[in-house]
Amino acid sequence: MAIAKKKDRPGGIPEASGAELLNYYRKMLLLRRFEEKAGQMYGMGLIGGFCHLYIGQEAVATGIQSALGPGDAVITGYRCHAHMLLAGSDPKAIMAELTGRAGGVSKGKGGSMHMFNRAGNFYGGHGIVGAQVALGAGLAFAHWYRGNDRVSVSYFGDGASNQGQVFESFNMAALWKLPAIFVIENNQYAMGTSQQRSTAVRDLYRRGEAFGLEGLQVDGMDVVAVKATADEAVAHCRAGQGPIVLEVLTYRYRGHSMSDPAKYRSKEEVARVRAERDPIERVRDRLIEAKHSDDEALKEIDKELKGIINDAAEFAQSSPEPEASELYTDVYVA
Amino acid sequence: MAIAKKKDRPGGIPEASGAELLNYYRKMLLLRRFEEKAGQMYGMGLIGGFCHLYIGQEAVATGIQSALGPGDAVITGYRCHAHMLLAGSDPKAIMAELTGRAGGVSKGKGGSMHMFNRAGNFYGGHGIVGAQVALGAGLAFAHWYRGNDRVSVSYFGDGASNQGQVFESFNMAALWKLPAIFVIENNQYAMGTSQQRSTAVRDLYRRGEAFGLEGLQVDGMDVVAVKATADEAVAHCRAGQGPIVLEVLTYRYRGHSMSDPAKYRSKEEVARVRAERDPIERVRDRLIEAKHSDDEALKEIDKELKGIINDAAEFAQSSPEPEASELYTDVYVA
Amino acid sequence: MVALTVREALRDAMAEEMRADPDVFLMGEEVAEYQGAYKVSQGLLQEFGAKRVIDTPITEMGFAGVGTGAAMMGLKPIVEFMTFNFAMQAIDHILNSAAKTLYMSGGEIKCPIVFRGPNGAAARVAAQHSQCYASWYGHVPGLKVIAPWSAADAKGLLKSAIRDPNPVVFLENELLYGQSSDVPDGPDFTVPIGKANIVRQGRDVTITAFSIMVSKAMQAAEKLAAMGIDAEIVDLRTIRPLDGETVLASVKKTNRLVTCEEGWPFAGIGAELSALVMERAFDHLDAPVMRVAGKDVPLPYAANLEKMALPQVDDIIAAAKAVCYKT
Amino acid sequence: MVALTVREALRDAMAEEMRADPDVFLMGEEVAEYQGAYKVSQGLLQEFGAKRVIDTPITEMGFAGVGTGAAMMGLKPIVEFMTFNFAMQAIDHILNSAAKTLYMSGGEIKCPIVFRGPNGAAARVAAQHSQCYASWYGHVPGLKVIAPWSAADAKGLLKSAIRDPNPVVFLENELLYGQSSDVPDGPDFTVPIGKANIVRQGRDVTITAFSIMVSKAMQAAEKLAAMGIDAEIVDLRTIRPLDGETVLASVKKTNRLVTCEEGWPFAGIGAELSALVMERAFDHLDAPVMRVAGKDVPLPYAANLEKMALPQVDDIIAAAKAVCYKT
Ligand SMILES: Cc1ncc(C[n+]2csc(CCOP(=O)(O)OP(=O)(O)O)c2C)c(N)n1
Ligand SMILES: Cc1ncc(C[n+]2csc(CCOP(=O)(O)OP(=O)(O)O)c2C)c(N)n1
Ligand SMILES: [Mg+2]
Ligand SMILES: [Mg+2]
Repeated sequence: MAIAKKKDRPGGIPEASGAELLNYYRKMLLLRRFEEKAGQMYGMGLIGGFCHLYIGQEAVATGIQSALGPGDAVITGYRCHAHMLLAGSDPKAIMAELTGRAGGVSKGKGGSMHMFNRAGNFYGGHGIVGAQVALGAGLAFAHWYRGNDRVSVSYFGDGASNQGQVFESFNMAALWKLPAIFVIENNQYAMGTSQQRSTAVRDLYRRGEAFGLEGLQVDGMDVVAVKATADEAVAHCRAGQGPIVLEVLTYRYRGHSMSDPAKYRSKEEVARVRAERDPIERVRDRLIEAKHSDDEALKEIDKELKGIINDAAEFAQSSPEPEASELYTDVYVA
Repeated sequence: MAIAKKKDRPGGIPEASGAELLNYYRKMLLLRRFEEKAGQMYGMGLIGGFCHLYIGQEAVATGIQSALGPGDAVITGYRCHAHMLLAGSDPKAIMAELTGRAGGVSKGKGGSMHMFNRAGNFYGGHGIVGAQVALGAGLAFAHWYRGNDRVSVSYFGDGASNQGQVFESFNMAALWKLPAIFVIENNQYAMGTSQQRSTAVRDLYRRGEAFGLEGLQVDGMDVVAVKATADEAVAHCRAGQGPIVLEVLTYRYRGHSMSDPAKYRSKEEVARVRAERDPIERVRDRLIEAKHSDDEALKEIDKELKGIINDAAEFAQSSPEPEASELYTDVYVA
Repeated sequence: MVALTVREALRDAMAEEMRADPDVFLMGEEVAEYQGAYKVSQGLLQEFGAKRVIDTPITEMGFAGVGTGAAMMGLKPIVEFMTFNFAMQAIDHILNSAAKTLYMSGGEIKCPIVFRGPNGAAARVAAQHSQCYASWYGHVPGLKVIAPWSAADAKGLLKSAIRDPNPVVFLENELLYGQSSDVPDGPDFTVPIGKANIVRQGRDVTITAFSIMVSKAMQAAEKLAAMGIDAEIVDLRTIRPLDGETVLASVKKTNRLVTCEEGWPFAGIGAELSALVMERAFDHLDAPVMRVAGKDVPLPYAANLEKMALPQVDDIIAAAKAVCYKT
Repeated sequence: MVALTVREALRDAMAEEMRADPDVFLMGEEVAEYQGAYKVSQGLLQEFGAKRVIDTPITEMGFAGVGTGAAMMGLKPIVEFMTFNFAMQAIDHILNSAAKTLYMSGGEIKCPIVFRGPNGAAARVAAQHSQCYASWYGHVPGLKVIAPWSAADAKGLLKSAIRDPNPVVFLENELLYGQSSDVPDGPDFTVPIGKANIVRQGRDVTITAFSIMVSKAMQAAEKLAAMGIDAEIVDLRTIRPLDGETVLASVKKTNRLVTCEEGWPFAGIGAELSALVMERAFDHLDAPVMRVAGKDVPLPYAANLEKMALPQVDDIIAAAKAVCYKT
């Protein structure tokens, strides 16, 4: 039986090439610029309901998605804009979903928490904490049933990791040796509940021990480390060794959702993480240090991305509201 | 953080006195004779619905209940006749519940699976697999809230130990240090599902590891060992050390319920356990070996118990059906 | 035609659809090696193997989620609940993950899944094991809800449910499993979802029922006939989408309606039918619609109380006489 | 009298009952340090401490079970669900453990527990976060179900719920939390469970509503008055036990009924009321009862669709005019 293990990989992360680093930089910056714009638009009343930003956590999805191949399935909770972008969805259509317009990825019917991209193998975007874990085990089940070597990745939070169905999913995945990677995005808070107030044992990579699931833990503010650890997890699954837990230590800079003032932690705490651990800055520093790039070139990327995001924001405001007739479509497949 | 540990206590079980052994013998035999009679009466059509017998598992509840004191709360699933008897309920009223009569402990409204005894601190008797675990954590919560040193014992099966709410309960109990003893009656089968077909890791005393719960494992066919291990668990809780898992290895001789022909295991398997591990025979052998008692005296006990059971069966058949007006009572507390 | 029990009909429906479509599989507690807690999946493991007939641990929420996730990826799971009482543990997935996702995704994600198992009261299994969920699931857009009575409908509707691209809740009845009736032969036979069936023609009063209550309504109709009341019995078969047209047409003919269900009355299927007829056939009514339903109490275990709690043939007769103003 | 928001009224109700009875405590996600996800428990942690105001992990099934177990032992838990959508994970305990146990135990085990939290649609939170559970819980014997509108009722009914020895489902509405109205002063004020309230007297048509729909019904009534239709508005307040007598008396006066609810129509509260009036005031009806309800679709996110999906003032006006045969 496998025992959960913590992998810090001191000095053991393979260095990434300049091209890889640039790729990560570009992707993470896209996510951040997108979320910043979404935050602004929420502030302007253009986005309604709940809106959960991914700012601070960019290295997690970026690193993990980079380890996946075509056909690998992905699912997450309501904090899903980043995963949509990485699945290849058009920023325009994502932003238009946030504004609830006809051009949105879900035709404006789902909003911020409910977005999907079948072609990109992204299965949502789910509002019920923990539900995506069993659904994600189901995606892994489908691969297993079809006998291919594809994996499924289910992202969920430290708070979600206390939900009972997570353990039910671990058990079934272990029993049937499903190719399921359970990624716990441990950003230390579940809304206002810091992790130590929600569980007696904070080592979430050990969550699957009772069912023999191996567990890995990685610094989620280091995209290169995340990618390397994800590679390991993917290889484990592709080799038919069954499910694996991957705890990624990360941090969200903003409130839980746009309506959360986040008074349960100090400004200093947030400032410290931003200053010392920011995943984008870290890659930026590496790029410049190793002379893979320079200030100028990186500014150029930023400018380009901002253009994409501005176009998305534009589209999201000009796209019309859904037709009234849409009220009654998609209740059933005809 | 406590690590789950297996305790076989090789040679380490304190020997029980003659009086204690006789007490166990009497209790376990009462449970068995009761269940045998219930089985007969089911066969005669006097009992309806589901009827789950405890035969083979007598040492579990007997050993554990012997470690409890006044005010300690107990809860279990549908296999609850034994727990009712040990809580001090009148065998007549239990049997009359099985026949659905006015003299039943639940006035005939609950049946075999739904029996309670508040005075005896027994909180049922629940038909939904796993529900009693969260409810039992709630009983422990009440002790904790009231600041007394009482414990709660939640019994559940190997099958039930896969239910998500079990883990949710573990987590809360650990977080709040509730005096909760989680007793897994591992009888190796959940209906027709043998344990290895329901989980990848069979060491159920380790089920709470992810939340830091200590775990003990004990031979559930040896009432003295069960009692000694339960003493340890109770002491742990009373000392304010929080919850603990107790895996008790046992076996049921009959089908899952009276309607289960139990074709999923061989007759030999059952016969072997009966011959080699029967909890009542083991105490009987000890009693006689150590000359605490003899054949004659034990027969006398059996005769007496059979008398009690026959009276119960008699009562259960002569007690009238509930009054029609009872249909509408107890829906609400007036 | 061939005489089958409802149990066999359900099994045959699954087997035929599994033969026809490799994406169809069955999962649930005791469905494989045990051959089903109520033997509905008899022989399926032997024919289709352990990858398509899957025993799950006792983790309803988990395996309902696993099934739903697999369906999102295009498989066609049949998820058996040992009884629908245990589906309460999984109901979040049935609604929030399965029923609402097509809509929330603007049509992107389909969820072709069937949730099936016995619903309502069996014999003497008391309150926690006896609930009828017809009105709960019927309440929810995005779901289709079926509750067959005859063996033919059990087979034909289960086949339609498995082929349906939407999530379907398929409510069986344990006491009907052993009942035999004629079923059309061959794998092409299906029954359309959403169509009620007039199982007895009559002029004087319409009686709606579904699942086991159809048996009781039929018995009532026979006795009513002897009293000179000619009842028309509508077997609803599908709860959602409800075939209001058939019920309304019948009521417009008989001008009287008695609704029957085993579940609790408050906001039940009878309430819905009464409101429907109120809205769309008010002027055709010669008497107010009457509801026959389970008593408004948790189901008791005692034999006499259980019988009182569940609607009986005599209750239907009394209601039919009342709406016909006969004493 | 003192003007309070519904939010403050609910908080005061809990605080007063906690002061009066040490067995009362509050548990749920974010109820303590965060002061409630919607700030309903503001100040309670500070006054009562961490043993009586308890933050739980995100484990609805688990903590609903813990609360229910504690109630069986005589404590009086208030279990907050962040919204009732998440109570679907816990619904087995609400029904099978809490609602049915008194009956199954022949009166031996009481379960004095309150399950409370926002129910129904908030603003733009889409399908998974917007369901109305009034008819589901209303369906179930053993539960009491409350859905207040005014601040006074919110306070008085929550106090009654906490004192009630039975399990109570208390359905709040997030959009009402900020609404102010007058509340009688002092800790002795309570409102009895099971009594509807006529919040506007009228002669021409009875309009029933509960929770936020009362606001919309009141607005509709004003506009109807301008059109010469004098509407009587019945705030149901309690869904179970439903105060049928008050509704029937009103209908016997106005001879017309429009029911309003935000939930889906099928087997909803309107269906129940329509069936009730059908059964007990048929001859008093001058027009068929009309239901105003949410559209039969999962709630969409888009602002325009959301508005169309939810029943609006104009829908009530149209229905009232229709039953009054005015165009
Ligand atoms: C079943 C359920 N319970 C509660 C909520 C409300 N809720 C939404 S997000 C959240 C916190 C989740 O925290 P975590 O899992 O750590 O994820 P993070 O938001 O940090 O990404 C809560 C309590 C919900 N959506 N679903
Ligand atoms: C939630 C739920 N799922 C399924 C069932 C049906 N069921 C009753 S007992 C049982 C097996 C339980 O096995 P185990 O937990 O090992 O206890 P044992 O019967 O061996 O004492 C099952 C599946 C149920 N009652 N509740
Ligand atoms: Mg978190
Ligand atoms: Mg077992």
